[in-house]
Amino acid sequence: MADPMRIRAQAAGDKATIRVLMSHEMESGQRKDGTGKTIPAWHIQDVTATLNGKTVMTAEWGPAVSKNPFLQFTIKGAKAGDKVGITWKDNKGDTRSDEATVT
Amino acid sequence: MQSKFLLPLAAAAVSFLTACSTPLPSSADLDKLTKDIVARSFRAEGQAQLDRVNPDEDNLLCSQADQSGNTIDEKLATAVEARNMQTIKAPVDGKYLGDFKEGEKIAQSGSGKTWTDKADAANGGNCYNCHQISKEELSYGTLGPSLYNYGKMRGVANPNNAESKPIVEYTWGKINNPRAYNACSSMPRFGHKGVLTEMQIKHVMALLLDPASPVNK
Amino acid sequence: MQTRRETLKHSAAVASLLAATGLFPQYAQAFDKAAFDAKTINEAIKAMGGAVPVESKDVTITGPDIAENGAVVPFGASTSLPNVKRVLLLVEKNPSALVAMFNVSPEVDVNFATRAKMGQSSDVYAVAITNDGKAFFAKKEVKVTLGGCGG
Amino acid sequence: MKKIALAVGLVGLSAIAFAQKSSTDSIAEYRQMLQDGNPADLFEAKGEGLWTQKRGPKNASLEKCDLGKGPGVFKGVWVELPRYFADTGRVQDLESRLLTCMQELQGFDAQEIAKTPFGRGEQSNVTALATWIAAESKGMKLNLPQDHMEERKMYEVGKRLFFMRGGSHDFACATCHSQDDKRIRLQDLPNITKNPGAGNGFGAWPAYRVSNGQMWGAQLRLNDCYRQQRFPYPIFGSDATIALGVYMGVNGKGGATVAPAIKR
Repeated sequence: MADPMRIRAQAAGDKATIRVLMSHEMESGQRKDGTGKTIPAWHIQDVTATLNGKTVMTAEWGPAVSKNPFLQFTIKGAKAGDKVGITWKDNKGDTRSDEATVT
Repeated sequence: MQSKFLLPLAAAAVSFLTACSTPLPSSADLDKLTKDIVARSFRAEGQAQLDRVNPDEDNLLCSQADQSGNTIDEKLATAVEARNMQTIKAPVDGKYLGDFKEGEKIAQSGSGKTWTDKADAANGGNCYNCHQISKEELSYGTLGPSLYNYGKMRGVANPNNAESKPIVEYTWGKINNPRAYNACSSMPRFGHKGVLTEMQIKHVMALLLDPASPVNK
Repeated sequence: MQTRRETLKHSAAVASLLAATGLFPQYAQAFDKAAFDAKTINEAIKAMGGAVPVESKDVTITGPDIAENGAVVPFGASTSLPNVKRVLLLVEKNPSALVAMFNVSPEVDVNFATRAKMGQSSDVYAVAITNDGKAFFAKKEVKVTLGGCGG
Repeated sequence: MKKIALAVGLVGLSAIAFAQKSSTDSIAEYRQMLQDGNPADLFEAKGEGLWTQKRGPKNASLEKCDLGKGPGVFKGVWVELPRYFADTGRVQDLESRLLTCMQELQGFDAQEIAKTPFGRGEQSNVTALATWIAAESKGMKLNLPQDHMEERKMYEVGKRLFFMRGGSHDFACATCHSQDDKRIRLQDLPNITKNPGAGNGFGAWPAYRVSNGQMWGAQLRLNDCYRQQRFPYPIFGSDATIALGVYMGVNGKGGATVAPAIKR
């Protein structure tokens, strides 16, 4: 199973800044292995962010997002104590969900 | 069981005896200890064989000087330069310059001779690691002097001219074996140590000296 | 200084990048036309009608002028435009240009940051797509350097 | 018309600003942009988990591991490593000491782990542990002990190794790391013979390498230096690597650590 994400959710005023690090190879599909065979693309495809269970953002990613991806965005109206959830799914169907509390 | 991560009690006991206010061993003893440690700390991998941690006389002398913070003794330097000078051979066909475009590729490449490089693959020159060369490449090192306008600044209008001969020959020698000119130069001895082939050195020569090369624009 | 012609070129570039993602059928036709040589770009842009992506100061792309390594290049894409549905990050010279697409909801600011791989120096675009299908973009040129010992 | 003139003026200005900004400034800006969100965090979290997790043939945690300040102490240990350990009779760095603990407490075969390629199997766990332990000393000042004779001898050996020219290219560590304000390509080269270079350089690893997306401990950092130096392969945790660690760390005394850093 994939390693956990690191999610930081910090409230400032009436918004919260969310910073996420995900543990993923993000293989580009452009590289070749030692025998000259192309290493197939393996990357996070879908990202969903929730605030207290309600979806606030979705994203679609290609293989050009860097390895161990970083994502930052801002949720309006989020305050300390709220729960921010992030779920990703990759093109092999592997998925990972983690949650953080806004501080 | 032989394991240096485990507890060899005897070794621990010995160490206690040598602890505290005892003065350090002599420099020669520390040199010997270093040699022993090198012998057990490296293993051969790929083309990087153990002979590479067995430095030649030139390197031994320069390492000692570097470590002491002094420059190498003048007499020794002359001897080092003289014996390195003898390794420099003029090109077999008398032609010093190749293709500057090829030279640029060699200058860009930092590969070659590491344990992850294939022994039969062409080596790079690593030139941009230490030198500015063409103006277009922003990513250049500063360990060596800038080589931008190398030929132009030295007035090389035609590398085949008689008046260009001294600078052409010096440049050839410098790339082949820089320690013929500076006993403890940091630059690799590209020809002498077989890092670059004669043909590759010609290409690098063209990069530096061909008036048509971007270096001399 | 950016000439009108260059602006049009960029619009065409964005249109073709959008089309290449396959996500926006409305740009597919524009892509085909934009693929013509420079002489016909003006006509191609005209033919795009409302679908012409417009460079806009209300869209912002942040990123480094020079990336020390193409494997990780940080970018931010944001806009102050209203009614934005999606924000795209595109690297023109990547094998597939679309890096990431963010679907916006009223609960989030239209301001996203992530990191992209870049195979070589390239123009990078942030494109905001509004609810009515219009596209506005900002462009940034990023130089990718070769670092380290290179071995 | 006026509007256009103004716009042109602005474009002109920014073009000049760009031209005046040196590549070095731009690179500094790039590095700054990466500071927030260092993927080393992911490895740090993993390492923290591994410390308390019961693992290995003995199904034990590492909570009794002595990294130099007594069993179980992990805060502040890293800025005093490498140091002499009486139980093994050796000067050890963080990674080789972790192997001792994994063998003694958890029953792993330290030799086996030492032979495992970086990033694989238990080696990747050692890196994660080292990342977390280094992070627990973040901002503290390097303060390697030099009281024990073995520690002082290792400093002297490290110094000799640092200046040892060899390999196909005649490179020594000192070729790149004994002068101020030099760079290789666009990367600044710390002068490791003194501070601030020694503290900045030594105090930055483990670091996340963006070029390959890997977490590198000090052992791998040195390993790759030797690879680029065209030397043969330094054995994991060997005395040569530890002596160099002592030399760099002692030279860096008083330098504040930034590990785990993010590097090119």
